[in-house]
Amino acid sequence: MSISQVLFYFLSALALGSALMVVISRNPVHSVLWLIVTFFAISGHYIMLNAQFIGIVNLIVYAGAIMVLFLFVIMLMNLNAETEPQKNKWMKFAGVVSGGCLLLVLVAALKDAEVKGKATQLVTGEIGLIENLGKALFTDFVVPFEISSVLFLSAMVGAVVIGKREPKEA
Amino acid sequence: MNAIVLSAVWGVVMMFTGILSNNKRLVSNIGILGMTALVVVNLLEMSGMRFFTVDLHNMLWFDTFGLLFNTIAFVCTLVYFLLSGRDIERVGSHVAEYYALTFFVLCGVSLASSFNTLLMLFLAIEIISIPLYVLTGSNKRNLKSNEASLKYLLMGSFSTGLMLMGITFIYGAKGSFDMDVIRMGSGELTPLLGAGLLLLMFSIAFKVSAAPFHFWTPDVYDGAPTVFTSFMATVVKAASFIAFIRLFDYSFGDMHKEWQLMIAIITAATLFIGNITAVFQQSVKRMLAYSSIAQAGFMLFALVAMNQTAKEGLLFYTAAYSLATIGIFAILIRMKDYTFEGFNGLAKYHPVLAATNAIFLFSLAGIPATAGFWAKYYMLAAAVQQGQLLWLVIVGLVCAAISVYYYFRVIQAMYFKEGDPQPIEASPAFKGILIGMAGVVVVLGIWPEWLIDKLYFFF
Amino acid sequence: MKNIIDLAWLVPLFPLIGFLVNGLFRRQLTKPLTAIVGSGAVLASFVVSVLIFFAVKNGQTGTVTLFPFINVGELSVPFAFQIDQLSSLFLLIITGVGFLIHVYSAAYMNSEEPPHYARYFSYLNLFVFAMLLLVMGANFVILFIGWEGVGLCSYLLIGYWFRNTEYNNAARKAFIMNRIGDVAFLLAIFWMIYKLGTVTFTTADQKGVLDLVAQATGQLTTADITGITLLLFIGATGKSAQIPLYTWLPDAMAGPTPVSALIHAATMVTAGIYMIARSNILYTLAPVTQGIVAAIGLATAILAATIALKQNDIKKVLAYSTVSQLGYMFLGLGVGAFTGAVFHVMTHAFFKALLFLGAGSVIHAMHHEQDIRRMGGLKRYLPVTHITFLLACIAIAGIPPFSGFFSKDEILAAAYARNPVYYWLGAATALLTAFYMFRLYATTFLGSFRGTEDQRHHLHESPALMTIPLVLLAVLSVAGGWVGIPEVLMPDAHALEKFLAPIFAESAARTTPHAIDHQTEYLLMSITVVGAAIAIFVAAARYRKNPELHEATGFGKILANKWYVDELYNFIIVRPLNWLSRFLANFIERDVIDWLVNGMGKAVQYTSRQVRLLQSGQVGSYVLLMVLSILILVAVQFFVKK
Amino acid sequence: MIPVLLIVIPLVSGLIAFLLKQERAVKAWALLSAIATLAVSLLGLTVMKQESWLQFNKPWLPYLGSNFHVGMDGMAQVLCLLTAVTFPIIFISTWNNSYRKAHNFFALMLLAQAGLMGVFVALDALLFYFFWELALIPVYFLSSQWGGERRIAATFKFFIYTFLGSLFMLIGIIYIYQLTPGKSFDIQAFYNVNIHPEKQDWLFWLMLVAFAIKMPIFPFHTWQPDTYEQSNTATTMVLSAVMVKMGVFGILRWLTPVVPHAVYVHGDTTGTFIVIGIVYASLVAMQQDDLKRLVAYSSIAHLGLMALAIFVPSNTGVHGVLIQMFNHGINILGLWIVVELIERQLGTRKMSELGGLAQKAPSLAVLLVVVALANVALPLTNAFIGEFMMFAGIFTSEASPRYHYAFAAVGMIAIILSAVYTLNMIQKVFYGNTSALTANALDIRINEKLVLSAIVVMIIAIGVYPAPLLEMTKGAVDAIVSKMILKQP
Amino acid sequence: MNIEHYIVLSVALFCIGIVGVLTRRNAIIIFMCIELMLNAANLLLVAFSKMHYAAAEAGKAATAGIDGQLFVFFIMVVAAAEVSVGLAIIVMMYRNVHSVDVNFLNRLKH
Repeated sequence: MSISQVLFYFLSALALGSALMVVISRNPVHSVLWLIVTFFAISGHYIMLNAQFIGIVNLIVYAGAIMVLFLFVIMLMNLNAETEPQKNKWMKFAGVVSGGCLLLVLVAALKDAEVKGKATQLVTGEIGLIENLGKALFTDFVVPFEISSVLFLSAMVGAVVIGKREPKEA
Repeated sequence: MNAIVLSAVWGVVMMFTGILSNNKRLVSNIGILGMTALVVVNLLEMSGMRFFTVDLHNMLWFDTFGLLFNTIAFVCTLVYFLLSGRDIERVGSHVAEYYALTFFVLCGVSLASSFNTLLMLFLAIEIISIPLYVLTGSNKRNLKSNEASLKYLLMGSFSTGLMLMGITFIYGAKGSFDMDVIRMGSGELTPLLGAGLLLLMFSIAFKVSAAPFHFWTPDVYDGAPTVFTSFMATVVKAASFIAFIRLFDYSFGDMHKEWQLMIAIITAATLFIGNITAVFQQSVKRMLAYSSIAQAGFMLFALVAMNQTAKEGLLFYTAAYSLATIGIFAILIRMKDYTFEGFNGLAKYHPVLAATNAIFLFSLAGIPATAGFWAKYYMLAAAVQQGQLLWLVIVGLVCAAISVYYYFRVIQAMYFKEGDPQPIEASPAFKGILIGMAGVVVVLGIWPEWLIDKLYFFF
Repeated sequence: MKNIIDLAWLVPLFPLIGFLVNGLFRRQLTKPLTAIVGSGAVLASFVVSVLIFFAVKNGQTGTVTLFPFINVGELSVPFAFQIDQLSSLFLLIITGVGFLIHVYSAAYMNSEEPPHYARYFSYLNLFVFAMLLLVMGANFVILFIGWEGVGLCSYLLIGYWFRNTEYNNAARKAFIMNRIGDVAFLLAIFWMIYKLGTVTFTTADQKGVLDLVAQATGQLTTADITGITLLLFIGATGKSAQIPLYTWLPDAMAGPTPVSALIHAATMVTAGIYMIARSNILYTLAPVTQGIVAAIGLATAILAATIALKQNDIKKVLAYSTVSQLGYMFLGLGVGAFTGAVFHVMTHAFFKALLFLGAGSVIHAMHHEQDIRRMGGLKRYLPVTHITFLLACIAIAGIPPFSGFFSKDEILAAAYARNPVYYWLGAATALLTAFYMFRLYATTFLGSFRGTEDQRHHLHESPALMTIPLVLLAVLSVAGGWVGIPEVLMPDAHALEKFLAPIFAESAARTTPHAIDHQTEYLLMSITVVGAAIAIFVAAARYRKNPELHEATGFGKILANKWYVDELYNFIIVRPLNWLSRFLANFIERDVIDWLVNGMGKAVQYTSRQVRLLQSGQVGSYVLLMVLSILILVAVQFFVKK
Repeated sequence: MIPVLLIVIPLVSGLIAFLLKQERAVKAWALLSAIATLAVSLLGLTVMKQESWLQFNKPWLPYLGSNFHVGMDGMAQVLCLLTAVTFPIIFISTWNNSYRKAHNFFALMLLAQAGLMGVFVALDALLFYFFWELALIPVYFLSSQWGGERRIAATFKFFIYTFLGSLFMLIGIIYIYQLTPGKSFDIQAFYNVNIHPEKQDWLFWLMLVAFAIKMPIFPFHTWQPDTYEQSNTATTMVLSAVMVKMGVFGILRWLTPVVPHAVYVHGDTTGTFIVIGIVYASLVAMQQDDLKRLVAYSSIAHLGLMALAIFVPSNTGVHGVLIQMFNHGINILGLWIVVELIERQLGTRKMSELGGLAQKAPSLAVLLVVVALANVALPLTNAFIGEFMMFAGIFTSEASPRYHYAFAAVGMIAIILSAVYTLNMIQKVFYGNTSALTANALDIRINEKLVLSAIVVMIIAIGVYPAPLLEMTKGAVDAIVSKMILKQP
Repeated sequence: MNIEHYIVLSVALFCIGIVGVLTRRNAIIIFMCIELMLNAANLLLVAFSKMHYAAAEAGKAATAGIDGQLFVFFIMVVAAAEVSVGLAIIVMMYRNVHSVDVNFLNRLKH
């Protein structure tokens, strides 16, 4: 077993474990923290795949910005374990079982995937580098890039509309 | 391209209008102006006049089908603005932002009708969805609105997750997001491709509110401010359908046989759930939500059949359905009581509203001499033409008959029951537009080719 | 005057005009005018009929086609009249007797209000019209038109006093029972159309039904002929009141008495005999049917005669007597004595009309009292009525040289020739006939008056308008039989047989005559005559002194209750049918079919109520359902579909 | 041009009628329009009976292969005449009725007439379907808005029922359209497409449902008594006199010639059902107390007979059907007028509450009796001709060599039963003694007398001299029959 | 590493996300679980991107697979936008009802 394999399994286990903890943790703050751990593990995978840019962006945007945002909101609301009423046991059970079944079904369906046996290039490969990506982004992908600005704009407007307090009389 | 750019730009214009002016009417009028401009530039593009020549890298591809749909969507929205502009002003204090968001949605709509890569599809769907989450929740003090917004957000994001996973699988199988590439060499549905296709199908089924992914629809349509429900249920849903058929026709059309059964099951379920559940509703608004699911069921016939008739029909269906629904909502918005009883005796006090409403309902029910008949005709014809799955056609028929039940309940209430007079604000212009729409519905009901011809011979 | 036959359409036209005039202007016309129009129309017909008769006697026969009636690809039915010996004879009877009865009615119905009086006459004229169509029709369809038409008039006239529910019921019963027969008749017509493509009796090019049958071209098998004749016969049992469809006739006495005389004695009820006589060749070729006809006729004759023994309503007695005599006629038809049957129709028309009119006169005098137990001794008060009634009774009893003797004798002789059992039963019936007729006569006219004082006070002979027809009919009843004096009594004197010979020629050619020697015939005659005479004396003697005033008991009760046939029919047909109808209307219709249809709607509603619960309002369950659906759909796609 | 006028006159005048607010004006207008239509219809029968006048074909939806193709053959002539005759009769006979929102009422009536005319003259399947549905809508409004207490529910049942049926037909039409060589909805294309026998099978059932519901054929009939009972009488007249004929017409025009093989193969099965239905409806009719329901069930039996004559076909039988459609329309109109008169005057339709009307309303009684006799198909009334021919046709049909006797014989039970319930009705309503309700009844008014007399005259005239009617339909019958399979090949 | 490892890993993460959505009632947690689902997709996309790159490198297209990684970038963009709107909505709801329990609001049903 090569080092990359070891790393792979370690990161995978970490990702899965912490993802599970996200779901299991009663305290929302813990969930957020576990999610951040998951993101770190995933970023590890990215790095291992030599997708450095994505790995870094993942850390900065997700773990750094989005999760912090979540954390802020949770703190703002002062949520803790007790504030979340527990779901009906049967619902939980059903949720877990159906999620598990879905996993089984998908894995069973994909076990003979047409790409089976193809290797992913680890560690090497240039495409994940910021230079290549940047070039592509501003040449071939400039249209979606511009379009995504509309998305941002609308999200911004939306957040303002929702977030701003209504005047009294409304 | 004209439309995409202009709608995005006009969204920004609307934002600034909001900053610069507090006059709601002015905002509305600018919105209407923008909408008119949008229609015009889109028509210009149809006639070959493109303002922007950008290297799109094959990410967008404009054809008559998409452009004609855009025209339909924009015209519907224009009518919607004209009819319900007043009511948008009443939702909250951010009128300009509502208009801006609507324009952004329209940008997404035009993307949805012209994407040529899964990336653009994804963006289009998101550009449509995100403003809608906001619009749904725009009545901030109203708990129903809040609830609807939250539900929509959570389930919408969930379906985004599904879609992304689906896109990923397809990417894994094909190595590209480009629809032309995906299309090449297809024939057999391999596991990865199959899983991706299914997940994509489910997520778009969610967007078009097809059962069993429809659960958000009744609650969201019910909870959202009625004006926005009108928009969501018509233009937006139609756009999702266009995206649906565009994707599945261009990319997966060759392996239609492989997934036909899936879509048939979904269609049957949608028809069943939509129609059956609508029967019991007490609120017309909620009934219309279920009716929109039911209508989606009929539109799904286009995907089941997947032939030229189906595509033409879908286009026609979107027009017929949107016009009628916008009309009904425009009237509904101004009513106090959304229950069926609220419509009692409407014909006596507001004959014009009742008559136009009746025509719209006829159209939804698919009565001949209204556009709705041809819509259903095309769908059924496409399915029959396709030759298989006649059981589905029969299910469709039975459901169409059931749909008459709940649509005609409104008519019964309006015409055959006694009710108290209620003040409904209806200016002559409002009535005039309604009559005009009803006229269009009838004209389309008698000469459907007038619209469908445009697909082939524009100018 | 060259060819009166071409003017044959005048015959039905006059009554039709009379009907229209009286019917449309019933409020404007005065009673005398109404009576003149009504009677005059029939008189005019009679005149034309007489002319036609003589033309026919001179050998002029033929068909008159008025216009195409039903003329489509495969079927051509012209509206045409056939004038030949048979129809011309019937024309005479119908218009002649009809005219007398119209005249009689003018007085008899005088107490009615003008509009109703006019209604009465218009119905009567309509009846004559329909009856004329029946006998003049040149094909089975026109015959059928008349056939149903007379049924309709019978219905209208029985229910003439429409305020009385009983009468209405009687009318309805008559119509419906007739209809049952009519349906069989129609089926026979269709059968002919099916096999022969025509319903015309005879045509110039020998393509009519009767021609084709006579030519035996092979289009009709024996089974076909038997089937057709049986169906026709069922039709005849309805119209001519034979078993099993006879029960309407006694009830039909609810109508005004002249109506009973005209329709339910003289003319309409003999339509069946006419029809079978008309299609005699068919019957000759269907021996099985003939046997059935004879048997049914005989059975009806006996059954009705026994019932008549114990009836106390003057008209009911006559009604059963009519049924019985009709049975005789069918016996005649069944044994191949077609002439005899027609002959009996004729004589029966005379004396039975007379009997009814006489009874009418009595009823008139008794102020609508019909129960003979409350009469008696009317001889003194109603001399003309009495004499004519007596003559008629003798005639029907079959005492020579009254008309009834000759016709009855001819039938009985033929019956003996075919099968002596027929004869003995027939003779017994004749005996019964004599008995109950004289029971009636004696109870009514002899003895002492048993009615109320009030009735006695008002007793008076009927007006001349009523008695003149009585007298004329009496003359006919006495002398009418002389046209058919049998060979044994006076050689070559059977004018009627010669006259009708062309009609029955084909049948005659196909039957080997069962000639019975003169001695036997004398013996048979004397047996019946002596028997009848004894019966007359016994009856007259017995009932002059001791009329039956009490309810019958024992076997008599069964007879008085008409063998309980009505009850039987009620039990096996009417009640089950009603039950079935109620079951269908109340259960199948409402609780099965409509329940199913409404159930669909309800099921949709119910499903709706259940399915909407899926929409629980909770995101969690929505997502769960979505995931489950994904699970199922993916599983189907990947693992089930293949 | 004639068929176009027949559609356009009522259509346009109907739309105008919406705008007339005065009741008298709108009544007069409607009557005027109806009479104009009748005049045009008569013109088409007499002066302008050349093909060029009776045919009209202009592109409508060229891309779909559908034309605005209307034309009249004998069958269409008869039914258009019936439609054209019906409406003036309705308007005159109900002249004294006053309606809430009369302008709407008469406008809808005229629109219904336009739709019905369209159904009968359409020679293009899509156009046919279009009118088929369009005729339904005004009638839906008419009977929902003006009628008995349960009218809304009853009409709704009727509407959904027939709507479902016609959707099935639509599928059938579309399917056949797919099979036509040039993708055309034209009737000739439909006639010329040779459909594989197996496909004919289910196409037959699919399309039959629509017609069966409309006629209605047992067991699809339960909407009818309810609807007739609950609708206002004018609408009931439209429904029963003309609208149910759409079913018969549809079968003759669009079913038998298109899927002859299936019609032949399933003739016995269908025939059995129909024959059961005939007897069934007659038996049920015997139990009805409500006049409208009685007439409704009687109508089911009569229509069933027409259907039987089609499914156990022969030239004579089909010819009978064609003229019987007209006759039945006339007769039932007469019955309805009487029912309407009784109901309006006495406020009830229950036979058990009536009686003795003949004393009070002799003219009415006489006229009703004639109409009722036509209802039982007495000779010399129009119905006799039709029923005689139909039964003769059924009996002689070689399409059902085994059962034709039985079909005719069992079917004829209905003739007896019809006498039972019809006479029962006459007796209960008109004879006997007056009841509390009828004691003060009045006789009919002049306008009612006029229309009833007109009906009676028609009944008798056709009954005595049917030749013109037979002649008129001859060509159509031959055309229809030539496309059917009449005997085992 | 062979691609199927990544597939299994991603699918597992995806399903964990789904289970989270199914079992939790806190809107924020649910939202986070959805983010987890998105990240599963991202991971797989990158893996595929590298797989395609590896497969294509033997050939000529040196940029094969780059679109996969760019897609991930766009997903992040969208996710960020979605989160901003989403959290705004959740906060709005919290302001109104002082709860983030998704089951708390269920006026809209049936």
